[in-house]
Parts: sequence; C-alpha cells; structure tokens
Amino acid sequence: MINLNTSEQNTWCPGCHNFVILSCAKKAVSELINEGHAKHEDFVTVTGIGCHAKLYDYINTSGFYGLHGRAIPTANGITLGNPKLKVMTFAGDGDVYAEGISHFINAARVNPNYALFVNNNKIFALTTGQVTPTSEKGFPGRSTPKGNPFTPMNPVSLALEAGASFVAREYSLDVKNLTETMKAAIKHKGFAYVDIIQPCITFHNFTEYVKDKMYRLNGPFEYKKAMEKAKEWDYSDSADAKIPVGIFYEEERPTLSDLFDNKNWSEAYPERKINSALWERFKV
Amino acid sequence: MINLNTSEQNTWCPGCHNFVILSCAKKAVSELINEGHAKHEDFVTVTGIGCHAKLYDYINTSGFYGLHGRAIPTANGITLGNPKLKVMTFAGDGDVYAEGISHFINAARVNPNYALFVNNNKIFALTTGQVTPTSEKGFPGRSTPKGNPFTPMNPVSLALEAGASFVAREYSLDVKNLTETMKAAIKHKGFAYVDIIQPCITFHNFTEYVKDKMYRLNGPFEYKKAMEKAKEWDYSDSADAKIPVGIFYEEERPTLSDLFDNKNWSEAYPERKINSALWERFKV
Amino acid sequence: MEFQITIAGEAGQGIAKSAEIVSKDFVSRGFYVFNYRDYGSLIRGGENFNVLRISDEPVYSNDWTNDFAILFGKFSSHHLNKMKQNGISIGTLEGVQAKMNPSLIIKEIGANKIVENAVLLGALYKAMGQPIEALIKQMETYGKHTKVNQIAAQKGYDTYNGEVNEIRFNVRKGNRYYVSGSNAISQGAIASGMDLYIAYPMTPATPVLHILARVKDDVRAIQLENEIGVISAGLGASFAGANVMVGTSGGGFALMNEALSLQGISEIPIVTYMCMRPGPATGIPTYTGQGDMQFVLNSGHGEYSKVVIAPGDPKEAFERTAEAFYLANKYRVLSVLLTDKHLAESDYTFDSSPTFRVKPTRNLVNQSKDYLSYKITEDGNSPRAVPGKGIARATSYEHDEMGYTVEESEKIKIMVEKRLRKAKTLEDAVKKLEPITVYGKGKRLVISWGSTKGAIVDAIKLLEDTRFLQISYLKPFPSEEVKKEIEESLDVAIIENSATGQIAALIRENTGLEIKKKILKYDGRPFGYLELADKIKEMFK
Amino acid sequence: MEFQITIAGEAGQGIAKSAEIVSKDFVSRGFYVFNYRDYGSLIRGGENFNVLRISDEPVYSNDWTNDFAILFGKFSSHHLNKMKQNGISIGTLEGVQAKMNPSLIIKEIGANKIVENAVLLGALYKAMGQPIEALIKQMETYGKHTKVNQIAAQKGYDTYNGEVNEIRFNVRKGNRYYVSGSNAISQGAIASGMDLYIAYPMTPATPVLHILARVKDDVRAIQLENEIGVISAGLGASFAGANVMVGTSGGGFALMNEALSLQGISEIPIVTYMCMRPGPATGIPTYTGQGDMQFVLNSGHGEYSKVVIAPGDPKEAFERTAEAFYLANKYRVLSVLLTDKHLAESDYTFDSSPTFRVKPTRNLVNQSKDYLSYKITEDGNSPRAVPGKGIARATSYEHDEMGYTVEESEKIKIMVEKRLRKAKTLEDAVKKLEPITVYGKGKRLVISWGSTKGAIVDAIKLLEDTRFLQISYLKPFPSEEVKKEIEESLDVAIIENSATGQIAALIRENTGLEIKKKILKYDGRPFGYLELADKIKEMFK
Ligand SMILES: Cc1ncc(C[n+]2csc(CCOP(=O)(O)OP(=O)(O)O)c2C)c(N)n1
Ligand SMILES: Cc1ncc(C[n+]2csc(CCOP(=O)(O)OP(=O)(O)O)c2C)c(N)n1
Ligand code: SF4
Ligand code: SF4
Ligand SMILES: [Mg+2]
Ligand SMILES: [Mg+2]
Repeated sequence: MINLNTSEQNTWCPGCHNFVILSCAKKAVSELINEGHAKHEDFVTVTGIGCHAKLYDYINTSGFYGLHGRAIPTANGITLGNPKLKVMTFAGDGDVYAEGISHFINAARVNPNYALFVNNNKIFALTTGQVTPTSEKGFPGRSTPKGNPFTPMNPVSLALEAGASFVAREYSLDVKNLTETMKAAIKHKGFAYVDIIQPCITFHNFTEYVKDKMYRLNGPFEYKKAMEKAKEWDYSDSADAKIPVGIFYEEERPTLSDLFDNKNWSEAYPERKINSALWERFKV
Repeated sequence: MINLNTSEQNTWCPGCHNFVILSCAKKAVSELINEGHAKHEDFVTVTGIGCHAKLYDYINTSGFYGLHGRAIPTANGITLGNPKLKVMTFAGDGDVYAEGISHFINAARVNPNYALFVNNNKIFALTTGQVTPTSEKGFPGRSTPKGNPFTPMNPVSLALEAGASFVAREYSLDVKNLTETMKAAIKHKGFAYVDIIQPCITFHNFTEYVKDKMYRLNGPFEYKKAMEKAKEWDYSDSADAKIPVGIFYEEERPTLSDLFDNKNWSEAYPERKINSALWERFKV
Repeated sequence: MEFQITIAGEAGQGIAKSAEIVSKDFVSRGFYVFNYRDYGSLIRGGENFNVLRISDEPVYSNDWTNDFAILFGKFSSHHLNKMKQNGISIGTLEGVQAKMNPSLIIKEIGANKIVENAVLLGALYKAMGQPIEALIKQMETYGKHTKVNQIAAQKGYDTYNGEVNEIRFNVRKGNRYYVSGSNAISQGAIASGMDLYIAYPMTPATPVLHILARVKDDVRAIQLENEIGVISAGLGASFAGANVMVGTSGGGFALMNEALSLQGISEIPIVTYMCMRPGPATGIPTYTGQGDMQFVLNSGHGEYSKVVIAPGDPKEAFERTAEAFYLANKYRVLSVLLTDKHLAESDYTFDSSPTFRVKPTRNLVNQSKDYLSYKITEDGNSPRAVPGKGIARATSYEHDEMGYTVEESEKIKIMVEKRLRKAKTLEDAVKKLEPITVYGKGKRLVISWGSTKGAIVDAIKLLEDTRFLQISYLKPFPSEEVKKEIEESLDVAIIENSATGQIAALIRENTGLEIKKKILKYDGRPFGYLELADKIKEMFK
Repeated sequence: MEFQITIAGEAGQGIAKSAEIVSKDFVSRGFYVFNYRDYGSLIRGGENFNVLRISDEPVYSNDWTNDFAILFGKFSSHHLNKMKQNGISIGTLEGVQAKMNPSLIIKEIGANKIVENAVLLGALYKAMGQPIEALIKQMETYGKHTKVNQIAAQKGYDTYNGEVNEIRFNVRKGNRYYVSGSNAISQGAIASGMDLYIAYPMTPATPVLHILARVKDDVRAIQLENEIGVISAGLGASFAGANVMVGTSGGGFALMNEALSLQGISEIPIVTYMCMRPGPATGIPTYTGQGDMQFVLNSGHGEYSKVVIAPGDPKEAFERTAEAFYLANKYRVLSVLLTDKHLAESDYTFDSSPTFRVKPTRNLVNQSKDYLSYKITEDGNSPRAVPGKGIARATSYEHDEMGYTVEESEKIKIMVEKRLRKAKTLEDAVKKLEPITVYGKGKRLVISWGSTKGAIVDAIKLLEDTRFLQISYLKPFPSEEVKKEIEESLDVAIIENSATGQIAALIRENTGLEIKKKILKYDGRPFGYLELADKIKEMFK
C-alpha cells in the first residue's frame, strides 16, 4: 500500500477535526489508487491558507499550497495545464466564501474538473477567530465582539444556484460517509463541491449544535429538490434546524478543460521547437 | 428645476441605449428632488469602468468614477462614510458579474443602502466585445471566436439567492418603467439591485431577441415566487424564452451602516481634536 | 526620401482599416512604413487617426506634420495646422485644400456610408500620383465588401481634381515584414513554445488575446473571471507543466501582485505580458506611457528575483519573447515582457528576420524517488519537475527542499540564501543576452528603454556626435555595462515617456551616477522623431 | 542593572499571558521591560515563547541568553543552551536546573491544567527573590480565573526549592507606559481623529482590528469581504468625509495595489497600516522582517506621490500616526504606516508621553458653486470638499479641474503637472517633521529604519564612536539630510531585517552614495542587541 503519511510535525490543536478530515482524505486516495481509478503520482492536493490548509504538509501527494482565497483558480489552472491530474482542493470557509468567493461562483459555472472540499468551521481559525460569511449572526468573533452583525450565507444553495455540477455536505467526524463522498467527488467529472461541517474546537465549537441535527439524504436529487433540501439549513444557529448531509446534486457536463480541449502539454510537446518561421506570417 | 446636464462631449455610439438609461437616471433624480425625497447635493453617482460608466461624466451630481469591478465596494464605503447620501451605483455586467462578483455576493448579504444599476449588455463593450458571464453560450466574442463555451449566469436569481433586499430587472428602452424602478430602487432602504437589459448596438445587439419576449411582472413577490419568476429566463438565447421585467422582490432589513451604527462623520465631528491623553491608557 | 500621411475621422469610420490598406500597399511595393494609431476610449462618436510615415529607408517612428491628409468627420480640424508647406489635405472638412463630398459620390454608386473612406483613399492616391490599381488590389482584404470599396475608390480617384504631388522614388527590393508589437508578441510566444495564454481583457494588452484566440496553431487563449483568477490559473497550469503566458495592463498587473509574490517563493515559471498605458488607475486607457516601470520592477511583496525585459520594437519583441520563456523555465522565475501601447499598437516595417539568442526549453527533469522540488544547489537553481510523474510540490510558505513548511531560523536561512544565489545566477545568465545595445556614434549619450527606441533611432540620425544606449533588461539590471557607457560620455540625458524619468532613478540606484538631464513626455503621446531631435539638441546645447 | 527571562511552552499554555503578568508587575514597580513574543503559525500544539528584558534603565530590545527561564511543554529544550552562566531554568523539561512537577501541584489544589503556568510563575518569583504578593496582585486581571491562578502561584512559590538569584536594584520612580506597537497604532489612530478602521484579518496587522473593535470610543472597526473590498470601501468612506485607516500585511497590501493607484489619481486621503512579515507570499506569517519596503514605496501603477512613514517604536508609532492622518488629509495622499511584526507585537516601556508635530485636520473647505475637485493651484494641492454639501467628484481617469474625463494632450499635461507640483509641496512639508533622527555620537554611522531601532539604540550604547541615523520618512525621502550624515562619517553600514538591504538601494537612488556594508538578518527573527553590537563591531573593524 502507498504510504500517504509525511513526517512533518502536525500543529493542529489536539483534537481538531482536521485530523479526521486528513485521514479520510488519505483513505479516499488510497482506496482510489487500489481500485485502479488513478495512480499515486496523478493526485495533486491544492490548498488555500488557514488551519485546513496545513493538510498540504501532512499528505504525501503532489501539492500546491496556494494563497489565501486562491485555491480554486490555482486548481483551475492545474486542470488546464494537465487535465489528467486528479486534483483535490482543500479550502476554508474564509478562503472560499470571503476572500475567494468570486472564484467559487465562477468555478461553479465553468465546471473545472476537480473536487473542492471546504473545511467549514464558520470562522477564520488560523487568524484566531474572526467571523466569516458562514458564521451565525450574533457570534462574538474577535473583530465583532458585540456579535456578528450579518446573517450567514448558505454556500450549498449558492453553489447550486451558481451551477455546480456536484454538491454535497458532510460532517468532519463521520469518517465513513465523508470518505465515501470524497471518493465520489474526486471521481465526479466536473466541479465537485463538498462543504464539510467542521467545528473548530478552539474558536468556534458548535459540535453540540450540529451533532443531533444532522440527517442523511438519499440523494442526489434533481435540481429543484436538491435546492429545497439545500435550504433546509440556513447555517444559522436556530434551535430547531435540521441539517441534511450527503450528496444534494450531481450532473455531468463538459468541464473547463473539455471546453478548451486542453491537453497534458508537457507530454504532448515534451519540447516545442523555436519556430522562427512564424515571422514569415508578417511578410507583405 | 435642477440642471442635471453636464457640458461634456458624449462619446457613446450614436443610438446607444446608454443614452436612454442616462436620461431615465436624470429624470429619476430630478423627480426625487422635486418630491422632496432628497436634495441635489445628497446624490452621488458611482460607476465602474466600461461604456456604462461614462455616465459619470454626463450627470451633474457628486460622483465617483471607480475602478473596473469596484463600484460596489466603493459605494459600500460611501454609505459607511456618510449614511445620509443617496448613492446610485452604475456598473456593467463585466464589472459586476466578472471582475467584481465577490462584492456583488457580499453586498447582497450585508445590505448596504444604495441602488445598484447594472447596464447589462452581455458583453465587455468598451474593450470591444468579449464575452461576459451573462453572454449566451455560443456567442462569438473576440476572445472566443469559435463561440462562448460557457452557459450564462442568471444574475437575478443569484442576487436573490445571495440575499439582495430589492431585486428588479428592466429594459433600457422602456423609459417609463425604468425611471419608476430607478426611483423605487433609490428609495429602497438597503441594497437595491436592478439588472438593466441593455443591448449593445455595436458589439452585441440582441434588441430583436428581447423585444417581444418581455412581459411585466406584477411584483414584488414573496421570496419563493420571486425566485420562480427569476428563473423564467436564464439569460440564454433560447427562442421560446419569456423575460419578466419589473420588481421581483423587496424586503426591508437593517443596512450595513445601520449594523455598525455609522454616522455622517465629518458633520458629527467637524474636527476631532488630537487626544494625546489616550496615551495614558498605557500607564501601568 | 520619405513622406507622411495622416488619416483622421470618427471612430467607426474605418480609419484604422484605411491606414492598413495604404500601409500594406506601400510595404508590398518595397517601402518602409511606420503606422501610428491614435484613438480615444470610445467605440464610435469620437476621433481616431493614423499617421503613416513612408520611406525608402527604414523608419521606426512618425512626427506630427504631414505631406498628405485625409480629414473627415467632425473632429479632425486640428490636423489642418499640422500640414507641411506644400501638404495636401483632402476631405469633408471646412479648410481642407481639396474638399470632397464622398456622401454624394457614394450615392451615385448606390453604396453605403461605410465606404466613404474608400472614396477618399482613391482621391489620396490621385493626389500622391500613385497607381489606383495598387490600392484596388489591396482592397481585396475587405472580404464581401471588396467590390463596393473598390468601386468607391476608383470613383474617388476619378473625381479628385485637386493638386497632385507625385511620390516618385525608387525603392530597394527585398523582403518586407509589416508587424505590430501585439502581433509580434503573439507569434513570438507561439514560436517560443507557449501552450496557454490566459488573460482578462485590458487595453492595450487585449489585441494579443484576440490574436491568439484566432490562430490555428495548437495553443489556447483563455479568458478567465478576473486578473487574480488569471495569474493564479497561470501558476497552476505552469506547475502542471504547461508553458504559460498571462497578459494585462497596469491595473490588472496591480491585482496580480500577490500571486507574483507567490511566483517568487514557489519558483513556478511564468511569463507575464505587461502592456503599459498612462496611469495612475484607469488613467488614459488608449494612450501610451512608460510610467509603470518602477512599479513592475518592485512588484510583489517580499524579496525574490524576477526578469523584466523591455523590447524596443516588434522584431525585438519577437526575439525577446523567446528569452522571456527561456529564462522563466530555466530559472523558474517570473519574466515580465514590459511594453506599452505605442509598441503594441503601432505597425513597423522590417526587412530581415529575427534571430534568437536562446533555445526553448521546458527544463523538466525526470523525477526519481528522491526528487526535491526545492533542492539546495550551488547556483540556487533547483531542477524542475511536474506532478503526474512523481511528487512535485509548490508552496506559498517558506519551506525546506521537499516543499514542506518551515519556521525554524536555520531552515529559513537556507532557503532564503538559495534564492539569493539564484538571483546571482540569473544576473550572470542575463549578461549573455545582450542586455544593452548602443546605436550610433558620439560623445553624447541618450539613454532609454522600450518603445521610445523608434523615435530615438530615427532622431539621432539627424544629430551629430550622439549615440543611444538602449537598455533591454531592466531586471537584472546591467549595471556595469550601463556605467561604462555613461562614463565614456561627455554629456548624458535620459529619454522616457513618463513624468518623472524613472530610468534615471534606476540607473542611480544601480550605478550611483546621477543623470540630471531628462527628456520626458507625459501626455499619453509618443515622441515624434523630429520633436525629439530638437529636444535632444536643446538638452545638449 | 538588568536581567532577562524567557518563558517558553506550548501554544495554548498561556505563555503570552504569563509574560504580560510578569512584565506589568515589574513595570508597575518602576522597571523598564521589553517583551519579545515568538510564536508559530498555529493555535495549539507548537512552541511559543516570550523574552522579557527587565532593567532599571530604558531598554528597547532583548538578546538571546537568559538569567531566568520557565521551560515547559515538549518544544522548549533548545532554550537550555541559551542560559547565562548562573542562569536558573525552571520547568518540566529534562535538563532544567529546577525541575518541577506542576501537574502534581495543581492536582493537590484541585485545579485545571491551564493554571500550570501560574505554578511556574510562583516558582520563578521565588528564584528571583521577588515578592509573591506582587505577582498575585497582577493576577487579578485573570477575571473569573483569578483565584485559582493566585492559589497556584502561591503553591509554586512555596514548593520551589531550587537556587535563588535575588534581583535587587533600586529603580527610579515615575510614570511608566507599557505598550505594544499594535496598541500604540490603535490608540494613536483614535487620538489622531480616525472615524473608521476597515480591515480583513491578516497577521500581524490583526491585533489592531481586535483592539479597535473593542474600544468604547466613538470609532468603528469593520471587517469586510476581502482586502480589495476594504481599500475600495476605505476610499469611498473617505470621499464621503470620514477619516479612514485600513490595515493589512504584505499579501493584502499586494491586493490593494490597484486601488492605491486609484488613490493617487483621485487624491482621496487615506491612511494604510501596513504591518510586515517575511515574504514572499504567505512566507513566515508570524515572524518579522522588513523585506516589503521597496514594494510599498513603489506600490500602485502610474506616477503619484505618497507618504511612507516607518516609526521605530510604539511611542513613535503613536506620534507618527498623527502625522500620517495629517499629511493624508492635508495633501490628499496615501499615508502608509510601515511597521512589522516585531514592532506590532513587542511591548515596550516608556517613561514619558508622546508629543505631536501636527494638529489633526479634515481639511474640508466649504463648498461654493464654483468648487473644483481638482483645482489647479500653484502648490499642486487642491482644496478638499465632500458630497452632501455640494458637488464633489473623484475619478480613476485622467481629468480636468472639475473631475471630468480628459484625453487631450494639453489637458493631460496640466493635471500631471499639478500632481508633480504636489509631490514637491509634500516633500517640503515632510522636511519639517523631523524625517531623520540621530542617536549617539561618533564618526561611524549605522543607518536603519523601523523596528530595528530598539536593538540599535541598545547596541550603540555598548559601542564607541558609533552613531545611529534613523530614517523615519522613507517617502518623500530626506535625501539631503541623509547625504549630509553619511558624508560626515568615516565609516557607514546599513542595518536591516531583510536579505538584500533595501535601504542601501534607496539611499543610493536618492543620494548616489553606495553603502557596501550591510548588516542583515533574514530568518524571521529580530536582531538581539548584543548580537547586533558584535556585528557592528565586526563590520567596522
Ligand atoms: C490575502 C490574505 N489575506 C489575509 C490573510 C490572513 N489569513 C490567513 S488564514 C486566514 C483565515 C483562514 O480562515 P479559513 O479559510 O476559514 O481557514 P481556517 O483557518 O478556518 O481553517 C486569513 C484571513 C492571508 N494569508 N492572505
Ligand atoms: C482591472 C481591470 N481589468 C480590466 C480592465 C479593462 N476593462 C475596461 S472596461 C472593461 C469591460 C467593461 O465591460 P462592462 O463592465 O460590461 O461594461 P460595458 O463596457 O459593457 O458597459 C474592461 C475589461 C480594467 N479597466 N481594469
Ligand atoms: S484553531 Fe480550530 S481549526 Fe485550527 S487547528 Fe485548532 S481546532 Fe483546528
Ligand atoms: S459599444 Fe455598445 S455599449 Fe458601448 S457605446 Fe457603443 S453601443 Fe453603447
Ligand atoms: Mg474557517
Ligand atoms: Mg457590458
């Protein structure tokens, strides 16, 4: 079996749910390799910046530790540069729903072929606890000590609205389902988005809140039903919420690299020759 | 009556629908002044960059000719700096749905108090004709000569999904309704978004396409109905489309400057004094 | 022997196309044409004009007075006082020497308003004593509108009854290449092995996007959501193994700054085509200027090496594009091709082909188990490999050889010093690529860079004892070479299309030498060569 | 007389809080404390440590060997070889002089793991021969956790049976102010008339956001969607009349570049708090460095003037913040307060209050009908007015006096030249604000800027014949003043927390003088004062 561990010292808080997400990711990759879906060297782990992003250091695949908010466009590029790679993009709620929301909306529409996992702890964790777009109203983040003034965004219904071709939600501690959904997302041909509910045990521990409210969907559904399901929870802290988890929606359509008919360039043209004859195109 | 004309030479293409939008804007402002809703000096016209944005030069109000894609955050700031101003923000589809989409999604959620008019010609016009997120699939823009590979975004349903508190669509040549909706948007307390369908007669003239397909809504509706209506047209060029125009949705909730309890700072504190006594706070 | 034509009218009246037809006709007959294009930030309803300088010797610039002019539309009157003594202006405008009424003429032939320019072109050919057949032949490029344009041109030729000032001089035969900076960059990029061009439209970089989107070669031109999306995707694609160029102008480049810094630490090769216009901010979008130089040189936070190349004309642009790709790949750096609207949108005539100083390379090693993405090497340059064949890592954090995050003092130093050594290696590499060029002879020296080359080369031909030092590599800066040239001169001035003369500051930073004499132009217009010759003379008086 | 304590442990063990308690106790008793904070980019599970240098004379830096140390947690062993000859280390670690078992002790008192540090603090007080009552009193700031911490401290004090090295020296009485750069900037901004602080979290600028979000003063701290949203809103709010500061670090500042350029052409006042960390890109987020200097000086495309101020310590930060607001409003420019993690997150002790060179002003004129947003004036500075009282315009395009778009050559020149004159006016204004400061006496000169001041001031006290030139205004650059100081010196070196020594390049660009001697540190750590004294000595040998 492929060893997906690295020898880097792990600096997540002891007990952080990211440990679980990491081990699910390793499990998913390793099973996909075993199942012959892809080779070890074809996997690329792309991350943004935040606690979640440290995953880059802890998984032994090719990787790109990107900028805060830019995991998505970086991954877009990777699929344009070599459509054969299996890209797993890990990002935070700050990354994707604040800094990089433009790329999220765009990716949902143009359908690049990779899985996007958002480790959604409803907080900027690595910067020690400010509210993000998915933080619930009233939550006292460090930049909003009197309480978050804003209503949270629902990224799942937003993704559906924006055109994502695979939309799911999972919970960080549900190893079995998270692993399965990760595998499904990686296998999906197109933009596969999974919002992973991941309470931050240090700055925003809503484990108790979500724990009993989750129930599993028997999706994927057709679009309208998926949207209805997506609206069942509005990312608030309302006491009687029901939180559906699982796959909301799945559809197959051409990917970004299909649309531009991209190739694995360095393999197709190991060395392009200088073609000074092109100058002749200017001859009058 | 207030003279809202300027003596700047107009450089829109002869026959451009922006002329009509301009005259509706002037009419709206001038009627609002006459109706006592606001004073001339309280109006601020904010724009992005593009053909639409030249409006800044042609309307005699205070104004901020912003950066491409940044009309929204600039306007957010204006309402934070002085919540009493009446801000009209004009932007293009390139501006808002491409470059500045992050600000659009955010503004819909945080509800800054101004009207956003998007002169949507489904094209980057000033840069001579490339596709934008609302261009229909297959349209041969200059950067996509073989046809736009992407499906268009529906900005109206996206705005509703993102939480905009006032959502409308109008047509650039419908002077009466456009003027009325502009007035309603300016009067609305919160983020009032109007997508103005504005065929570009030079680079993307879909006047014929939209002309007979539009019908007027008897909105605003409650959210769900509004969303249904918004989905009636997907911004494609499908032959049997029906294009609803008018107000889809309207709701009142606290604005961005309400939430932070902002003031007209320069009036509240015409000159703050240097308060070196604050240093004493560090005394141990 | 030479003469100059201005063709001016309203945007949308086919001014640029008219200029192209006349230019190509003359070039095809062995002349050298320089074609300057002036247009506002508007689509129709304002003024456009082109200036064609035509000669039997190579010319690389224009000036501001004309032998001939076609003036139509309501905005062109200011050209009336830019006619030479015996110049002939033709058109619809009050005050032209040969007033014509093309709208009447096209009515006669039952044609559309849009061919009015063809009528005036026909008249121009009569006034220049040129064969109308030549013009009519060039008009074949009008596609389905060919016929009507040809008829209109013939009609204009026949109708014209103004003065004639016959152009008659023998031209040498030989190859002629007629090319704009945008075309040269586009084809040069393909020739240099580019796979992907990624951009978001921004004047004056946009033509490269349009050109590359249309070519039949196996490359892709992709427009993405915004400039941050563009540069991020560019780095992603390059990481995956593609040869990538991204393109933009000042505002877009500003937005790319964070990711350019990421280039620095991740050492992913990339070429950026940066085409300047006058700033700050939106500035004067369809005009020209060199005011972004220091901004580009210092772009991206933190300390890292990059390459900034400023070609002086389209032929150089073609050649230097190959160097940009070569250096980017070879040293895993950012190469910026720094040009401006004047270079990008003017057409130049050359009679020879470019030569290359480098061969293209992806510079990929075959990965083995012990491949290290950031291997510590003596020259600071680490071998490059890509995912798909083994493990390759790229990161925005400070890192060790494997690409894992580090925070320890010693480990940080090791990697910072690796990059410092690479900077030195890069400096040495650039020394071999003719980073400076000297034109002419003389004890007086003018120094410049980029698109001002054309006017300077043309101007110093008219001057005595004056040579021109062109700096093609702004980073790494060829300090010794520049210092030597300055110290060998009696009098020195810099020339720049900017308000502050940034090259002087750069020279002083790198050599300690202060150049007080500055010939600057900052109104969005390029230097005319005569205007410039006068200014240089004045400066060295 | 002085001594140094290191308190090291795991993130989440209350290291920073422990340091604060000890510091504040000593400061309250008349000592001077400098508190350096070292932590990784993690929340728990890695190492944190604080270094407290405590003296009866002012001290502004620390060094790397300790008289006392509390070492607990698994990562602290490397501090063991940083003990002075007779130093006393206390803790849980194998190899410390006084090994203790706080987990046993807290079990006895039935307390939580979280008060282990209090036990060790109690022990430290015993080892230092300090009154445990003083410590217990300081612990009142623990809020509801006060009692248990106090008990634990007392227990630690009583249990400790290691060596004692009594600290006993008389301190002068007088006011003592204990303040970090972040605190100084925050309160300084309020004191300077700020209305709004707008930011997106980014280490090490974030503490200012946290502080300002908590204050009771009538100001607002607002977190917006991203840095582009922040700076755009900042300009919008300032246009509407508010006094605005935005804050970020390198990556966020990079994203703001386009809008900074907009500031340049729109001439809307704004202050930017830019707090550096080592780059490129994400770099080493929780450490310190000065490598963004040239990037900041040259930020924003196009040519426009800005102010870049680099305070050297928190007191200067408080004072200079007032100047940043004053200059921004008075001359409608961008003022950058350029600091770094070391200044922002270290605590300094002062015994006097700041003084201000300027008075705050919004610089608003009453609008009349003929108000011109960009009035052409002799000094290039146009009166400022805001919407709501009349017509005010701001634009990203080149424009005329009214703020309408222009493309004509002559009109462009007029406005460019207005801005050039303003640059000159600004230069003159800055000359009056003590842009440089010289410390000490001697023929040898070290030159630096920003947070290195502390270590340098402390170091040159130990050196002969060496003075220190601090440059507080990096832009406009005080060329003459700096030149004079250099020319009056026998030997010169620059000191910078960077890999390339950017201040040397800046000095050469502005004075032509090359400074070859560079004392650099680029491992994310600040200079220790002894380390630095040695390096200076070595350099001047
Ligand atoms: C351009 C930029 N802005 C801000 C930051 C600072 N920053 C680092 S991590 C982070 C928040 C991360 O939050 P999230 O993405 O939710 O990840 P988490 O830490 O919660 O896993 C921020 C704002 C940055 N690195 N870059
Ligand atoms: C940062 C940046 N990128 C690109 C541009 C170039 N640009 C100017 S206008 C424009 C398109 C405008 O399209 P839209 O907003 O739809 O306005 P329209 O011209 O169609 O009214 C673009 C891309 C710019 N000015 N700034
Ligand atoms: S702060 Fe939260 S997200 Fe970050 S490592 Fe700790 S528990 Fe995990
Ligand atoms: S290009 Fe289109 S949008 Fe622009 S002015 Fe012309 S018609 Fe109007
Ligand atoms: Mg988070
Ligand atoms: Mg448009």
